[in-house]
Amino acid sequence: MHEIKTLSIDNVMVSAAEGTTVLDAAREHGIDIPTLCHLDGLEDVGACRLCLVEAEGQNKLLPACVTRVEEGMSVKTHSPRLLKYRRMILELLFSERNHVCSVCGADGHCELQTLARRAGMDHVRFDYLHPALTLDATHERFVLDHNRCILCTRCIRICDDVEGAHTLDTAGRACDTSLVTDMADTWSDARSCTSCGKCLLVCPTGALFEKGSLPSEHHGKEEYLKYIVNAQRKMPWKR
Amino acid sequence: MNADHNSEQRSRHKQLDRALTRHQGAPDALVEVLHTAQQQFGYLSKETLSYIAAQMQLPPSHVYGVASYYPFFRLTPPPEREVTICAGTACYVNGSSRLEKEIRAHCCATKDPNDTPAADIGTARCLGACGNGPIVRVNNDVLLRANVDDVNAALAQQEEDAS
Amino acid sequence: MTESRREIVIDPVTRVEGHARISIMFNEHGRVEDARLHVAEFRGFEAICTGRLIWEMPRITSRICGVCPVSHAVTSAKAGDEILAVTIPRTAEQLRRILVLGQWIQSHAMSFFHLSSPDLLLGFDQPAESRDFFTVMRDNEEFARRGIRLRKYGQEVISRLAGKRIHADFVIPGGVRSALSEQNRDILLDGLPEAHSTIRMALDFMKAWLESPHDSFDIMGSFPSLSIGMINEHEELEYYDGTLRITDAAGNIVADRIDPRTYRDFIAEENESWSYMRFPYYQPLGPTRGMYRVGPLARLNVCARTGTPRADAELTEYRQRTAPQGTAQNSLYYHYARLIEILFALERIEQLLTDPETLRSDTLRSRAFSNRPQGVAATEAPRGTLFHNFSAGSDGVVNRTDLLIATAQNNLAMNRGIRQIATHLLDGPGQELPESLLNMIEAGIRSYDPCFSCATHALGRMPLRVDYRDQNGALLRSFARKT
Amino acid sequence: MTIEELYGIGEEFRNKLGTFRAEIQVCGGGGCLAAGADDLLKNFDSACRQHGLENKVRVVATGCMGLCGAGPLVRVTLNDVMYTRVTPDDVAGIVEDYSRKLKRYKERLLPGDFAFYGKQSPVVLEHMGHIDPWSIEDYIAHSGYEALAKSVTYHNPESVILEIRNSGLRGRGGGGYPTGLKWDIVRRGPAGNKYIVCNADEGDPGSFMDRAMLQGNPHSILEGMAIAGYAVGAQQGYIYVRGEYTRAIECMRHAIEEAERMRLLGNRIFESGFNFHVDLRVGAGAFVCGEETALLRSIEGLRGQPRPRPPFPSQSGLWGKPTVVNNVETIVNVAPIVLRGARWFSGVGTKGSTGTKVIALTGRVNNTGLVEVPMGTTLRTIVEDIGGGIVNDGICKAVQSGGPSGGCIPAKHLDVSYDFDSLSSVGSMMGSGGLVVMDDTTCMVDMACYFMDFCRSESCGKCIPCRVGTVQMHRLLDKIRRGSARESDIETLEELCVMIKDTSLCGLGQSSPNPVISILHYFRKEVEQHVFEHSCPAGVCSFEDADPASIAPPTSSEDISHA
Repeated sequence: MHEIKTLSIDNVMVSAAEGTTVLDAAREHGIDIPTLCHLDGLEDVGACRLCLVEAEGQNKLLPACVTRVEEGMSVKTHSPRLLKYRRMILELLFSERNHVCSVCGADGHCELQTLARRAGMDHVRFDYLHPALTLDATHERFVLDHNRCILCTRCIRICDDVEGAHTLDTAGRACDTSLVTDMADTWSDARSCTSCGKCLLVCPTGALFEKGSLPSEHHGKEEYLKYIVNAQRKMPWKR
Repeated sequence: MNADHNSEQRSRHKQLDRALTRHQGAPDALVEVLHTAQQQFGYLSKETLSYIAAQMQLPPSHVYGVASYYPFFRLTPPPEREVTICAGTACYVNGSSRLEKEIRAHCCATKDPNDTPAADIGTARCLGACGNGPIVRVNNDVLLRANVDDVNAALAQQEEDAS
Repeated sequence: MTESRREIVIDPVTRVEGHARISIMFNEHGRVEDARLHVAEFRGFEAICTGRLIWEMPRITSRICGVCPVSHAVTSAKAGDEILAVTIPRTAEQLRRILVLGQWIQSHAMSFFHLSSPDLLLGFDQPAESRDFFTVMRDNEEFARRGIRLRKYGQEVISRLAGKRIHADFVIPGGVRSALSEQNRDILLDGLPEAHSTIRMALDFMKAWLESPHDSFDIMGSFPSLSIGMINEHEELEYYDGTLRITDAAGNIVADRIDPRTYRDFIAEENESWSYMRFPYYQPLGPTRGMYRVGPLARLNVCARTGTPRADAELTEYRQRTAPQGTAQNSLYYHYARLIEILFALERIEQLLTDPETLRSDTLRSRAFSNRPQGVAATEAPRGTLFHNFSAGSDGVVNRTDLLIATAQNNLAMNRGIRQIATHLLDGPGQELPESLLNMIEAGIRSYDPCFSCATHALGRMPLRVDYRDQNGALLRSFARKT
Repeated sequence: MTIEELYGIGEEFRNKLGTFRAEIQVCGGGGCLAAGADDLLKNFDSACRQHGLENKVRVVATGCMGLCGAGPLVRVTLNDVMYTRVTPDDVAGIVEDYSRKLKRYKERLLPGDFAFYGKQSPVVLEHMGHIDPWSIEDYIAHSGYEALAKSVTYHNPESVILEIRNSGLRGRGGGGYPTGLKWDIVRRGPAGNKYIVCNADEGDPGSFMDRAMLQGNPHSILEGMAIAGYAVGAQQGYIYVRGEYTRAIECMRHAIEEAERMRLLGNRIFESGFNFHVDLRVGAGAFVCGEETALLRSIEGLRGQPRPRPPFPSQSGLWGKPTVVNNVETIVNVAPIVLRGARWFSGVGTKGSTGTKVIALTGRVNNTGLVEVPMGTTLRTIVEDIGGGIVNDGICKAVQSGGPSGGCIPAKHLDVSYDFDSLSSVGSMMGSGGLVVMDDTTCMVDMACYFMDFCRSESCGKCIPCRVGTVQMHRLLDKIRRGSARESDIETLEELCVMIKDTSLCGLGQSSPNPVISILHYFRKEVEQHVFEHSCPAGVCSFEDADPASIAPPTSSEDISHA
């Protein structure tokens, strides 16, 4: 049996089973910590750094998505410093590629946009980097728009872990990191792709969407992920 | 000539296959296999990478992702002649960036602007001879405390040796 | 210092998207040689569209303008229909039509009431400080209030259909994204009577204004040009899908039943280094004789009738008042024509809203992928014929974009109008710059309701800068009019 | 192999060496090789044969002798003299000299009291530059593998770890984590496979000590790894070497084969129950693979990207097993500690930083090369005595320690002692031991820009602060360098520094702003001169995009009196 740990999050005493992440414990108690790379059902990578929290007695900020609860822990999730950092991280994301909400088809249904709005990000103080990126619409049904990709790798993880195809991966590195389908050829050439469309369901922005529509037309389906994962892993009907 | 070329290719493939067999069933050997392939072919073409992916039963995107992650791996054929300026800290402090500009301006430029330049000019992180900067590598020759004239002389010398 | 060539530059310091500047060039005799409207508007949209999907075009091109986004969106969607090679469901077409008409109402109402009524009500000579819509509101409260409400009705049409007043993702290649509810239909029908009474009031005002004498009326852009506009198969005023007709100043048909898709065959363009805007002209007649106007004035010139009863009655009266022979050729008549078009729009909207087909929700969109390499479409935007031309690959990615916008098509005529005003007022050596010149030039441009008007004239006052330069281009003196 | 046999091999080799009258040692370090040491070796060989000395003089290529800037270096053991910048023309003179004991050849002779060597106290580099790295016997003849033999034969793992803990040895790769503690965690980890990983992915530009050790004394690394393996209960070790170090890889491969042949690696080492194997893994040029979690992923054949810690590799490392990751220098320190004892080791250096440190001394000093000093030596001693002062009698402006993760220490702090804590107290760090000396020809803004350029292109791309933040920092610095920056850009730069430091995923991202932070702290005036005056005291920056308006407040050139 898992031991129960008691800790405080934003001065609220909460309890959670051993092994629970700080993020889950917080969300269970209605405390919202912003995330981009995290998605229930997928393995966490701790890469987006939005869920960083302060823990008393620790110099380093901890990513809530991979930090396990500990007895007596005292966590702050919304200190002025954290709010400032989150805003800057969002600004950096907006500066990195061509996220122009006004012409983006995901406008209004984009997690990045929502987080920025919530963080009060009314402008970006950094230079926009304007990389010349392409849009791959060669797949019969799906579109991959590198301009809107924030490299959260959710699609890669669902493709690998849930669908088991591993069509998607990251290539290159540093600011030149990009999504690839198979051998970096066009998506239509990616023979490993099963056209299952799960990657579209988990994309937080307008980077992956269905052809013939706008990204905003198939938003809000990520909760299906939980059912798929549950069905695949636990097979509740096979008792 | 053609037959030679083919047999050479075959022997290279054999080397690659040997490396693949040696690491049979060990997905962690990917970086090692890529090293072998690059040694044999000079670079990692998509065909080579696809072959490795198929043989190691790894997803193509994973193989490409790993190969493209490491700067040491070339995904395009290496240039015939290469001038590499060390951009390590020690060389930088000793003026490697100025030297790079000079080399770009005064070396390897052919008289006819339509001709391809005589060599590809690039920089490397650290050539590991930091006591003697700035360092320039002209193909396989390493020049210490290099200047533009040294580079031109080395290029000319190599041209002569080749012909 | 000898009296030399000088150049006066009127430079409204404005927001970048609507930055226009006027310069008047004098020759060495101090006579007006030329007048130019410099539009420093960034024309990057063709580059922005390229590389994007055809389904995104309505959303992207609607960003070209905050006043007429619907026209761009609908035109792009139509071009998209061409690339998908689909015929869109009838309901979708009707909804798109209503949307375009709503756009006409709100844009025309704003042009007339908000922007131009100060000129008409208060006169071109009124000091700029008080020649604005706020003065109109103070002195003619009812007139202003009803004008605002008419514009709001136009916006209401758009938002009841699309869910948002501007930049809504409603039209998409293949059709539209949502149906019109019965409830919203009723709300729109309920607003019609008041809109009709407002337009009646405005028409009465316009006619009264025309009947009173105006000194400078004949020099405010009164010159012959061609007219280009869209008509339907019954030669009626058309705005969404029709053929083009070109008439000359005398009313003769120069060309007729032209498929808008062939616009590049008869419209040529000149690029001038001093403006971002292009200078289109009717190619068979060359750049001088081929100058043409588009928009309300031109549309009423080319059609035989509007096709709706009340607007047709007004059109008949309009023709008697403006040009008993030939066609209307004074730019100030744009204002009058605009009012008739609002009336037409109100009548057409009523017809469309009462058609049960409009309310259907089952078939709104024809779904297809890219089936044709090119799609060209035209609609009548409030300011004139708007052409969108996309080429796309089989993946639906746009690889070539060509947009021909109404304001650009009126460019030659606008320059001609400014020259006319300047020549009239400034000819003669050593002329200083009278305030009324600035006012008249503003009004002259404004009759075309060019796209940048919203940015430059929103408060009816143009922050102006005038540079005097010698023949070498060196600055001699500078006038500034503060906001 | 037993411990007696080991002694026998050493004895035999020493006897063989005794038959030579002298040894001519040619430095085979990276710098000297590049300067033509290979050719020299051949020349010496043939010159000796010419004089019939082939059985009297042993000509040998050794590892790095340290004074890299003056290479090629040649040492003659007869009178223990050293020649610098030796050319093929000198060979005849040197050989002739010694064939007749004339001692006349004074050309290029290094004075015996040369401060460069006088102020050093080599432990790690003790035998390097003296022994033949390609000969395992030579290593054994210099007490090689004795520490391993003693550990396996006489000590239990706990006492080996205790010895390392008591020595106070801290990780030499940059982190400074107590080595004994790390080993202890791994030893206490769940039973089963455990691993020893030697981090030889030397990526700091300006550092070359790992390379020198790999190709100068490879067996010292294998021995240290084997002792570590014995201590923590690991049977497998990996050496992760930079792919660019071709000769080091060859040398290391050869050393592993030799050690296996002599059963110093493999099963039942020294007839005990201890088995230990070492494999070489060749890196492929990613700087971030110096970060331990990234390095482990790379060994696993993946993209070498770091992952959040905890869990630490000592808890969950290679394939999820407890893993020791130690830097080359740390590992090479192990055998001397076992042989001479923790007390000896902790007697060297300072209280918090025991032992010695190998430094790659480069930049604008007269003597550049590889240096080993006791911890606590002042920077001034290193720069002025060992380094021989600034070139062209110039003035030291700053020293940069710790590579792209370290900081720039201004000349006024030259009296600070070189140890873990003192360096961080002045805003820098030891890192792997790179020390770049700068004079007034170095522009600090340009330097900051250089380091950010490095960091942005070496970012792995996984976390956003590092991936994009470093790019934006580089842009801001480049703007300052080009003269298009505003005052607010300095503020933004400072905010970015703090943010990247606090939020990046791995140590590399977290430390990437360090050079900039230190430059903004110590050289703020110079930065401001760039921004406000468009002047660069070092004369490096060209202000290509300088906008005069950004200096003075904009004034209207127009008369608007008619307003």
